[in-house]
Amino acid sequence: MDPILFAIFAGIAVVCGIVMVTQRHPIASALSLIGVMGSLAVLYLLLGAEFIAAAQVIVYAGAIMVLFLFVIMLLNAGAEPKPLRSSYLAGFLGVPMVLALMGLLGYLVKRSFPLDVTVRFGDFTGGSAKAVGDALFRKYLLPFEVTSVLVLIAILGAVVLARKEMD
Amino acid sequence: MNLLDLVIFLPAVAFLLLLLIPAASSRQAALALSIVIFLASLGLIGPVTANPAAYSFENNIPWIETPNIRYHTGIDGLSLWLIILSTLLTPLCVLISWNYISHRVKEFYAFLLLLEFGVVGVFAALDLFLFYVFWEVTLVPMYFLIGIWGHDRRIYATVKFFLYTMAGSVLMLAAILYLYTQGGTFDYTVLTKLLQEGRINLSHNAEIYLFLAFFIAFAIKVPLWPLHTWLPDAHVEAPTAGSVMLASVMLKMGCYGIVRFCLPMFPGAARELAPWIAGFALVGISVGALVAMVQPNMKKLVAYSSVSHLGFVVLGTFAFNQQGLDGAVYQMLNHGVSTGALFMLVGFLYERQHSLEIKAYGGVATVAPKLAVIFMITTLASIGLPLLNNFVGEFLVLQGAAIANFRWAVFAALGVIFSACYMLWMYQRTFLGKTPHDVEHHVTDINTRELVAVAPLVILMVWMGTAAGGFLNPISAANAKILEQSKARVEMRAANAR
Amino acid sequence: MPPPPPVPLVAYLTLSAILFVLGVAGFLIRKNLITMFMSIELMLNAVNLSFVSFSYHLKQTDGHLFTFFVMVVAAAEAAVGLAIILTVFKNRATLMVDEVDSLKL
Amino acid sequence: MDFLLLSLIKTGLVAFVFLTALAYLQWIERKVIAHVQVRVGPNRVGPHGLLQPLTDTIKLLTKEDLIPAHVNKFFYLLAPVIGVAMALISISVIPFGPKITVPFTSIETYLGLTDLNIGVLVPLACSGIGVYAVALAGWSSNNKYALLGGLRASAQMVSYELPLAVAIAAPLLMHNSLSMREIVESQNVVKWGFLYNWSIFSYFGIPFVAFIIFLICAFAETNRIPFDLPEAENELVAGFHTEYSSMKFAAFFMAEYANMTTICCLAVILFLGGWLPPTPGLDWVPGAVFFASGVLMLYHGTVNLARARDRISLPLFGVIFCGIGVLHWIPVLMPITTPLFWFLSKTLFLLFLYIWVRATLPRFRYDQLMHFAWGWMFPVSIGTLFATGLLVAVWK
Amino acid sequence: MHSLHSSQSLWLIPVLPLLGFLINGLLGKRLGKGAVSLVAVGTVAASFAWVLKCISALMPLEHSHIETYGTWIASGALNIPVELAIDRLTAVMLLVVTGIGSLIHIYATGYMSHEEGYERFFAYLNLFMFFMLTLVLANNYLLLFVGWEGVGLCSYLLIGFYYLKLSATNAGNKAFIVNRIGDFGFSLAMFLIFVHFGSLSFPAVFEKAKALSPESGFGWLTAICLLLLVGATGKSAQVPLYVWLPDAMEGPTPVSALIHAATMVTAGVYMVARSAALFVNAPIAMEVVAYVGLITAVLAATIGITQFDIKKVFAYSTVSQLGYMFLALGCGAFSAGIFHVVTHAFFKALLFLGAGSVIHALEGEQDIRHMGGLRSKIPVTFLTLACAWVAIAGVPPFSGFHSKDEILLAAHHHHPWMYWVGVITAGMTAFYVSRCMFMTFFGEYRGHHHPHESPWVMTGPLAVLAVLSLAGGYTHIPQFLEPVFPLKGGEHDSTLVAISVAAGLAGIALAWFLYVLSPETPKSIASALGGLYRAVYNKYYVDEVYYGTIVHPLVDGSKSILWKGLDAGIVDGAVNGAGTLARMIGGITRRFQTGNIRSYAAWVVLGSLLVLAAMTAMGGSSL
Repeated sequence: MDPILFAIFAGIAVVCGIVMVTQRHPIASALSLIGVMGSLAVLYLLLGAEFIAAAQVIVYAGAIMVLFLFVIMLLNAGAEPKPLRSSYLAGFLGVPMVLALMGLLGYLVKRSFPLDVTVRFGDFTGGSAKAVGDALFRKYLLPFEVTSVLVLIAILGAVVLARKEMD
Repeated sequence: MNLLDLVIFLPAVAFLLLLLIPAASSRQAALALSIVIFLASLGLIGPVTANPAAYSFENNIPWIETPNIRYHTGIDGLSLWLIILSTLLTPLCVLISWNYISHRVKEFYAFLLLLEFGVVGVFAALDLFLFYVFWEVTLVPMYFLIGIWGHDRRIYATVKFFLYTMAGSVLMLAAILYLYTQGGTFDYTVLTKLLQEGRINLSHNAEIYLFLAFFIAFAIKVPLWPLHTWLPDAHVEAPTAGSVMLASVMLKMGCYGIVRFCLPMFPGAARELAPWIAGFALVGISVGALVAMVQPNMKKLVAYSSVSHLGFVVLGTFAFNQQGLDGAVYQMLNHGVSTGALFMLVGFLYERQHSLEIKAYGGVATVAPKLAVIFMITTLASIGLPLLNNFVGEFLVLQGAAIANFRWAVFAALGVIFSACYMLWMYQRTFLGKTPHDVEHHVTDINTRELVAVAPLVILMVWMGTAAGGFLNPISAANAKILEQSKARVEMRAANAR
Repeated sequence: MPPPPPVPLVAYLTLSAILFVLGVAGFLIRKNLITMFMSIELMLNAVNLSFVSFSYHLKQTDGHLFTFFVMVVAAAEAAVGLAIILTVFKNRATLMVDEVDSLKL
Repeated sequence: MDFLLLSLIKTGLVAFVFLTALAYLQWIERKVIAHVQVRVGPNRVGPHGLLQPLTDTIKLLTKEDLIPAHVNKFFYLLAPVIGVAMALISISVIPFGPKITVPFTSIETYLGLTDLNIGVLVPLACSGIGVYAVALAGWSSNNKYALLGGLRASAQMVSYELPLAVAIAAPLLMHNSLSMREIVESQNVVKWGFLYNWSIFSYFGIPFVAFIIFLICAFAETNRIPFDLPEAENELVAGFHTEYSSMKFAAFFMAEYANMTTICCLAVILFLGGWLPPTPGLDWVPGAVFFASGVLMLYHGTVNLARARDRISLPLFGVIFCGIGVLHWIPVLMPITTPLFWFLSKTLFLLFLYIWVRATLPRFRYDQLMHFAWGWMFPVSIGTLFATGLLVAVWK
Repeated sequence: MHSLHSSQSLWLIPVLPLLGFLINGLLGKRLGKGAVSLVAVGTVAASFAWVLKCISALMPLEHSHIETYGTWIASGALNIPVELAIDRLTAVMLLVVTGIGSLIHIYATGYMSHEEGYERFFAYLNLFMFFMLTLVLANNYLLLFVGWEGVGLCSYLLIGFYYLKLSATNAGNKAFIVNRIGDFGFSLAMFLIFVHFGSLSFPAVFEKAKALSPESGFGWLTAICLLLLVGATGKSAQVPLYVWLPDAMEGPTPVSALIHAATMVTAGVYMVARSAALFVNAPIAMEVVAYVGLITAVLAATIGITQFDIKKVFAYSTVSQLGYMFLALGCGAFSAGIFHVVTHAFFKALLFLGAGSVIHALEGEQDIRHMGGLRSKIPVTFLTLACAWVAIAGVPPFSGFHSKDEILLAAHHHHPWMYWVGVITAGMTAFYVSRCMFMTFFGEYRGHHHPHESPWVMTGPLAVLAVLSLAGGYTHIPQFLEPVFPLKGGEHDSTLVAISVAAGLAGIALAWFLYVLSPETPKSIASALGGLYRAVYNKYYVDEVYYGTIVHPLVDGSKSILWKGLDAGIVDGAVNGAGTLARMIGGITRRFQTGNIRSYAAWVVLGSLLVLAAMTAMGGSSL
């Protein structure tokens, strides 16, 4: 089962990722990104990360991306216009750079792990809500609190910015 | 949590409180809070004077685990009066800004108290990193005090002030970090001990560089000639309270740093470079005084006089004897009191006539006799008249310098002559003579609030000039320890070299 | 039916790398502020996948925690970032990043 | 038995029952509202209009599938799919009863499709994704009413999801689990000798506040009156689904009712003790209820006939109900039927509440709606959470 | 030197006037003139009484009586106690200061009665008394320095008493600053004393100094003495620092009498005499003292001849007489110097007070060319002034004769040529005082005021001082001072005495001839001398030279070189230059900051690519 599920959802993720990057319309990009996130959630499940998978869907797909979508709709953002002239930077530097990055990362990953290190569903049960919660409120209590403050600040910041926007 | 922590953190609490309460009552609140802080700080005197050579109110708890940064505070005879001076001046600054500051009142007082927080912390910190933190904390409120409530060229002045100080303190930070890599701790007392016992073995050059890194940071703050050019600009542009705090307290941070850190930690380098530093100090004394003599602007004049006076402090410090060091520390306090008062008085004049040019005044004594008397006393204190505070400090510094190298005393004493010239000329041109019509029209005598603000300083001038012992003895004891430490280290190195 | 060979960890990591690079490419290619923002989210997701994979590999929960924090921070970032984008749009009536190249209006 | 096969059977069963129930929910709604408004309601197709849902379905299925020219076709089509998919997925984690042994076999299974140890999060996640359906529908329709409706709906759903989630957190804290089954099991404690420890009965009724919040948010979450601003007819025609017709419209419709049902199930599990009866010793009640209603129908169908055409249907139903009642008394079946009865009856009561409210309350204004979410629901839910947390910490 | 006597509360002597200062200074405005004068005169008189009481109680005062009141400054080895001491030298000075001080205070209540700032004046005057008494009573150099600086301050304040007048405030500043130059020397001397003796206390220092053998060359002891001399020249208006004293006459006349004639200016003499133990072992310094004294005496006398302002004449006379005292000190005749201090205090105070009376009578007129014939109009003033006249001219047997005689004898003993120069100076002194007297009181009245005699509060002190001037020579000060300064065995040569007396009489006679008999002659002589006369009349242009060579270069140099050039130009220029440099670099690197986020992103990617490549190449990052 695992390899099939992996193949399916990895495929979806990659395709959606490519679509996200190549589509001109932000709504299309957003939807593809949601696709990526959804398939990643499934992969998380395969990796034994149930809680993160749920959080991925709820937080990323359910909240953050809604926000994106909402803003896109609010601004009624249309498709990007086709560039009048193609950027030299993108052509001569960008593409090779991205390819090189991919190559390097792939190489590093390959070099770091042999192929016989495998993933088997159910081998790792440390991803339950209980385990994550334990770690979150014991080991990572301070980061958690700090993050909550950060979120509070972000909320305030967003409110302030939005208010400014109103008048 | 002891009284010292209270004195350190009350200003911070007061700062937050001031931000919370409505602007209309911030003056009263700032006054009340700062007076409370001052009264609390008076409680420090007893225990410290009982045992001035050791650290009282010591508090040593971990602050940050890795790297090993500790909240280590404590005061001895050296820092005691500086803290008291800081806490005393804050309420006075609140008073003198009562009408002077009319916009963003709340923020002004909040920054004033934040400044107090930083300054008290600087004088109390015994952990190098903590010290650095407080050192930088002071920078922020002063930046805003000058930048928001200053005069026309305030932006230029603040930027200059900020960059100068930052340049120095970054050097210091580098040195602190280097010491950490060597000693594994930021704790000043531990580091000093390690250095003394030779467990941190600095090479000759390393010691020189470390010393210079610290010293330049402090020298900028002092400021030692030729690193002083930020000072006149900052003073001229600052609001009165800013000038007072800057001159009376912040400059002392530099002097204090030299005595507290440079001497005990790097005595060899200090001794080696002493002739150079004394040379700069002497140039500062004379050049500061001579340049002050030709200033058309009162605040600039006082600022240059500060350069001159603080040259004495540095000179005394690098005389490496009891008299010189005692005089230097005493001179810090004196300068705080008398120059602070001078800035206040100049501020009073500015509030009336809205000019800092000496030309704009004349014959003020006729219309404002009380102001004239107080200004006279302050002037006399500033030029080192016996029975007023500066004399004791100057005398000890010069005596110390004479013991170290008689030529230093000769050149330094020349500065004393010049100080009489510029102060008396300013006084004459401002207060004496016939009263021009606009002065008569604008300038009124000092009012009760202003009198209350400046009276403590005048009283201190006489008190410190006549009953010097009470102030000097704790300082002397603390200095004796510092000298002994640095001497022991030098002797040990010499023995090692043999 | 013999069970298919298990999935190597490298596959997850490579997927993560691919997504990350796609995010980078998107950030470089796209001109729409919102899309660029989304590219960043994609990169974050790719990294999260790595975290979770490593967490699996090391049999420790910590990777999940990092992912969790990344999510929270991403949420905060989205809130502020989108508010900024709104303001930018309000002031310039465009979302094209090439036209938003000075801090002053 | 093979896990896969069992799952397939269960899924098929649930899907059939659920979809049918959805169709009849519509009928129930119309009927109830009609009676509230002293009307008769659908009664032409079949006895008491019982076949109305069937005809409606046929009509929608056979209607011409119209796609307006100005829409963004891909998203326009995608939206209802997302909506109905997400609505249906949620039901998969809802447990309807305890672990049972299938009669006459040795197969042990749970009543319910699956149980995840993050079960509670699944409906939340699905409702989160469900927002896209509304938003995309509104946007892709290229119609200002639709867009406004979509925006309103998504904003509203996002806003109310927050207090909803926080309200859910209260029972989670109490029962120390995210698995729905465990939550119900942990309520399976008899308190004071006569009362099952439903969440809303414990901790001085503070969870009851959470329950109320949950219910209100559920109304908003499903865009039901009084929070049905996104489809307010007098303002926005039909809101986000203005441009939808035939089966695509049916999909939205179905999604709405599926969501309602799921969320009611969730409420029952989290707050009302799931399949547990109120007090112990009520095992005879299910059968009695059905039998009594069967007898009542027989009485009305034979002795006290109200309308002529009920002559056949009422006795028929009376017999069936009596039969069901008897089924409930068969000891072998009792472990299955009794929990199911309690679960479904509670769910139905909540659904009735939905309909009741719809028939009674007027609509909010949109700013009131948002203000209500952020200004009232959110703080109150946070307060409830705090109070619960405090109590839990003190008690345990 | 333990005192055999119980505590005498010496501190009361200076503190009483300080009390007066505080009362008048703080409450003066509310007290009214009567109370102010009562407080001012009362405290000084009480102080005088206390001095008398102490001295009588301590007689014969063979040794110094020391009282300690705690520590002022303590720092390491340096310990400065607040210590007052009284010995015979101090006793003499105390009597002069408090006695004459009391008289002048009384006089001033009359003289100042119509002035603005009456209470201010007396507050200053009392403060002066405090500092002067501190100076005299001090038992260590630092405390002496306190008084030294303090009297300088009071002098400054009182010279600038008429602060609306620019010339007065200028004169005040000049006095203070010139004194500061002197103090510069004094303080350096103090530092050297501490360095070499390890103490600043008189007994300790002198004890050690006595143990030293006289320095043959220029050693540190000589340096100390010369530096002390610099201090003394400042305070006592000797060459080259005498220039402030004539200007100091801008102050009210009682001030000139008290501070700039009788007491403060003699502080230098007192200090040198006090430090005699040091000086005797530094022959070169002694020689310099003598030369300074002599040069000052002659120079000032010549200038005095040409002045027309009555107070200026007396001021130069003071300078000249102070020169005499220094001559005495330099010749080792310390007691003679002090003797002259005392007699000079009597007659010079009287001269000034008399001049004040004249000025008072003429409502502020000070130019003797506008006086004349006042003899009959203000007879009491004339008579008392005449007493001072004969005293200063050295007419036996009046006071000036005795002390001057001692000095000249000592000078003859030291270097005979000094005696002859001294005699000539004595003649000049007699001449210019006589000139002044004749022009003021004889001949016809040339002014247009209506002279009136002063009230009794002014004439009373004049009378007392007149008696003292006449009889003061018989106080036998040198003999009294014998425990402090052993008498020198110089034989009393009556020839030398006769010559000096003759010189004095000749001076008077010449003045009688020139200013009474033929008043036109002086002008012709003056025009005949031409440039020389103008030079003398303009005080040898010393002020101008000082301004030209020291003050102006210093001010201009400070302004153009130090301030605008060094400070604003080089130092600040360097700072601003650093700023400009940073700006320039920023201007270049700014070009990378296009504001286009995507280009930044590209740079970031490039950077991370490089980092990754480096990691790969170094073989790191295996997990």
